[in-house]
Order: sequence, then C-alpha cells, then structure tokens
Amino acid sequence: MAGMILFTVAVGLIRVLSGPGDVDRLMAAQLLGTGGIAALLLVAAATGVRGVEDVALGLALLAAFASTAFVTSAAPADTPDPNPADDR
Amino acid sequence: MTQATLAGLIGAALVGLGLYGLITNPQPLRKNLAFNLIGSGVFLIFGIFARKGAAAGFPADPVPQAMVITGIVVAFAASALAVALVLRLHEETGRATLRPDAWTKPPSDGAGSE
Amino acid sequence: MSVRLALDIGLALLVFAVAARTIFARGAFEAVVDYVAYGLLLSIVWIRLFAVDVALTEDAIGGGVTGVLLIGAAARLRSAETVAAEETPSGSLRVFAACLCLLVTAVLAGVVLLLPDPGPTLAPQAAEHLAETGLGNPVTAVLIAYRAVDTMLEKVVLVLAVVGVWSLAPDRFWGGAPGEARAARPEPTLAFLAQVLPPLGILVGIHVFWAGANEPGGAFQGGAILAAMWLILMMARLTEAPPVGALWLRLALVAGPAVFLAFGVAGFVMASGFFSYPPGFAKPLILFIEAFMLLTIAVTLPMLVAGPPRREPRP
Amino acid sequence: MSFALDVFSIVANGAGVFFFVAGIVGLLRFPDALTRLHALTKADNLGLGLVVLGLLTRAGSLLGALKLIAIWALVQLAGATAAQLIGRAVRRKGPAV
Repeated sequence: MAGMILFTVAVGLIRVLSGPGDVDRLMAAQLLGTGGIAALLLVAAATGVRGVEDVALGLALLAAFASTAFVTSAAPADTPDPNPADDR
Repeated sequence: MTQATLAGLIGAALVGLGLYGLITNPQPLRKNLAFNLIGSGVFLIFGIFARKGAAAGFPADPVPQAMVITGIVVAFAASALAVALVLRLHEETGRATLRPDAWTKPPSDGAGSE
Repeated sequence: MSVRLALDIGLALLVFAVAARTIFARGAFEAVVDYVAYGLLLSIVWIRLFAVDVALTEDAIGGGVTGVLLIGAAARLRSAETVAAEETPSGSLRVFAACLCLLVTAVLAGVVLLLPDPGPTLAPQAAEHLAETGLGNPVTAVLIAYRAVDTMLEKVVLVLAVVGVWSLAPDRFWGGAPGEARAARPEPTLAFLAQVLPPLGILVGIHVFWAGANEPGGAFQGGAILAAMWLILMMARLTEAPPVGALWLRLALVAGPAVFLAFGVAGFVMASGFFSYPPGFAKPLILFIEAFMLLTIAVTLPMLVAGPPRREPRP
Repeated sequence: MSFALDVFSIVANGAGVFFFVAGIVGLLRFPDALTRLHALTKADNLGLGLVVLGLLTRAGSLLGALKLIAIWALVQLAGATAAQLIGRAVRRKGPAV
C-alpha cells in the first residue's frame, strides 16, 4: 500500500521534472508533501516504528510553507509591480 | 540489514553527485545546494553506522543519530550564512558569481561583456 | 520481505533521481523546489533506518526554514542567473570532475559494503547510564548528557552564524530590522493561514519538545517547528522581524548556550565535574536547560532566514 | 469484528491510493494550471482523508487517533491555502509562469 503511494509520488515527481512552469513544480511539491505524509503513516503502520505520527504531524504543519514562500517571494514588496493594473 | 546497506550506498552516490555539482556549477546558490547534498550523503552514511550498531534493545545506535541531528542544525546555519553572503554580493555588484574579476565591474556593464 | 526490499530500492532510486535533478536542473528555482522535495524523501529514508529523531529534525528544518530560505534566495537571484550561466566550465573539466566523483563514490560504497555486521556500537554504553539521566529517549540523553559539550557548542555556532549574517549589513542599517516594511494590507488568504497555524504549531512544537524526553523528539525539533511558526507570521506580514539591536532578541539568542554553560560549570560544584548532573536531579535539569535551548533555536532560525538588517533603525 | 475492521481498513486505504493516483493523472493530463490545481486538491483531501480513515481503525490510543485526525485537518488547511495562493499567482501572471 505504501508502495503504491510511493509510486504515485514517483510519477508526481516526473511532473516536477517536466513541469512547464514554476507553478506546476510547486503543485507537484505540494502533492508530494501530502503523498509523503500518507506514505509515512502507512510505513509506520506496516513496520510499527514509534513516534512516526509526530513526524507526519510536523510535515502536515509545514505543508504549505513552500507555496507560501514562493508566493511571498515571487513579488517582493521592495520592487514595484511591473503592471499593477493586472492585479485583479 | 539490506535496507541499511542500501541507504549507505545512496549516501555514497549522493556525496559523488554533490561533489560534481559543487565543482561544475558556476552559481553560488547551486553550489550551496550541492554542498548540502554532500552533507546529507555523509549523514546517511552515519545512518548506516547507527543502524548496524543496533544493540541493547535500541533499533539504532543513538550516538551517530545525535551527531547527525547536530550536523543538520549546523549545516542549516552554514547554508544560511552562505546564502546571506551571496545575496549581499548580488546587492553590491548585481551579479551572483564567484569570479573575482566580475566583481569590480559595475552592474550596468551588462551581461554581454564576457 | 522481498516486497519491502523492492520498496526500499524504489525509494532509493527516487532519492537519487531527485538529488540528480537538484544538481542538473536548468534554473535555480527548479533546483530549490527539487531540493525541498528531496528533504521530504530523505525523512522517509530516516524512518526506514529507524532513526525517527533524525527524521523529525530533517522534516522540521528541511520542510520549514530551509525551504523558505532557499526559495526566497532563488527568487532574488533570478536576475543574476543568465550571467552566471555563461561561466559553465568546459567539457574536459566536467569529465574530469565526473571521474573524480565516481572515484569518491566507489570508495565510499566500498567502505559501506565492507562494514562489519553487526558494526561497532556505543548503544550498550548509552543504555547503561540511561536510567541515571531519567530520560527514556537515548538520543536526547546523548545530546544533552553524554555529549553535552557538542550540543552547547552547536548552539554557539548558531549564534555565531547569526552574528555573521548580521555583520553583512551596510553601516547605515546597523541596529535596524531585517526585511521590508510591513505591507499596508496582508494577503487575506495568507493572513488566515498565519492566524490559524501558529497556535496549533506552538502546541505541536511544545509537545515534540516535551515528548523528546522519552519518545522521539526534543528541543531541536520542537524549536524548528516554533521557528517555522514565527516565520509564517513574518511571511504573511502580520508581524515584522524585530530590530537586531533589541535587547530581548539578543537575550533570547544567547539564553540557550548561556544557561547550558552555566549548568555545565555548576557541575563542578554540584556533581562530579564539567557538564555532569547531580544524581536524582538530572531529568528536571535537562528539561530546564532544553527549555532555554528551545527558545534560542526558535529565535535563531528565523533570524538566519530573515537575513541582515535592511532598514535604518528608528531614532 | 476485527476481520471486518481489517477489511474496512484495507478498502479505505485502497480508495485513498486510488484518489492519489487520480490526482496525479489529473496533474499530468489536464490542460492548464487551474484545472491541474483542481485535481491536486482532490488528491490532497480525499486521498489522505481515506488513508487516515483506514489507519484510524488501527490506532492504538485515543491520542494516536486524534493525531491522525489533526494531521488530516492540517493538510486540509495547508492544501486549501496553497491552492488559493497558487491560483492567485496563476491569475496574476498568466498560465505560463
């Protein structure tokens, strides 16, 4: 079961590799994060390692960080927007 | 035990890969990433030491694990300092390159000069 | 067992493929996103090695602060990329480098394959004195009790790194705050996330810290999660990075190593020597020291990400 | 009873994996960034949700079960926020970003 999710994640990575734009790469990373959490939980259930829930919990907390960092750094506040009218 | 050996082998491969990136990639930020790859490869080799040292009821030897944890934190501090240096260099010269001759030229000199 | 082995091999190939992407990707941004994904896969590998503490550290630092640091840097350096791309070394140098790296890999792989099984271990020694520390997690015991000097010096390294980053500030900004001024209106979606996440994150961070005495976890991991929470508040522009001259900030930065060192020296008086704990009081003391380290880590990591001061200090 | 629980667990996990696969297929095949985003969020919510549901039957303690649910809730929050942010970035800069 964990294998299938890992496989899914692997195919997702091919998306990371071939994504036409940064946004697609980010989406793949997002999906990889969720898939990684699922794989982690399944691996933990299969092997019975203690404390893996906390690892998954940490990952879940930080799942939005890459996207957030991308959005906040893509348009830094100190450089003026090239065409502000485009905002909406 | 095969899992541990496998992890050790990836560690070895990662060190090689990171070294290659460190030598051939001209951008400082990419060099930083490559250096971090070398670091994580070394950590994985520590990981196999830990796993092979499983004893006394622990699934892995805690001493290498603790050293890896310390290593991860220190590696982050080092990368943060490196990134800050690169960003400052970029602010100052408009470039992010390690070639000293490029630093003296003003940023307006343009991309086509070399 | 064979299914599991196949899985492990798949995971190994995946880690290697993503690492290769990080090195060979065209743009710096691509490489950075690949690197973040790589950190995630690495924490699964650590779980498979039964090193849950390491997995927790890897994902708390790799998924949070490292991602923010590198993505931010890649976005700023975008304009410089085309220039740097012209400096790619020649083909012969690449071949030479590749040969060198293959050699290094081969030697390391040989070492890995030749390791005795079971290998040398310090686990019995770690287990022997575990009861005296009152801790249940041997990794925490190694970090805070057996190899306390390492851990204390590591905190010093963190503080030195902050000093190094701050010293890159131009003279006129010294004493000011890192980062840009707060935007007039924070992005609403982001602001919502930054309002909901930190209370939960602080809870999880403290839980991880507290559980670290007996289960996987500890001050590093908890501190990194707390650091990430402060960082998201700054990213959402709900709060600003404090000016680097602020007294409370400086106190928080040195609190961890200072308290640690004080108790280490006190070990001469209270117990048998430098960094030894009086018997019976080891666990409360360790948790007390760890609490200050938690504070230092939670403050240091975001300051490292925020970078040198970029605004003039307020008069 | 435990057999029924096991079957439920396996079915739920299988369904979760199905949604992950569906999400990936969507990410690969849909024509533009916004529809791909749509596929991504479905995989996030349902895939992980079903996996967590399947594992809940095996959770040893109440705290363990609560942690699993918290993980799912946090990923929901992160997924929804990231989708909003990415969607806005796509709209601002056009699909070619």
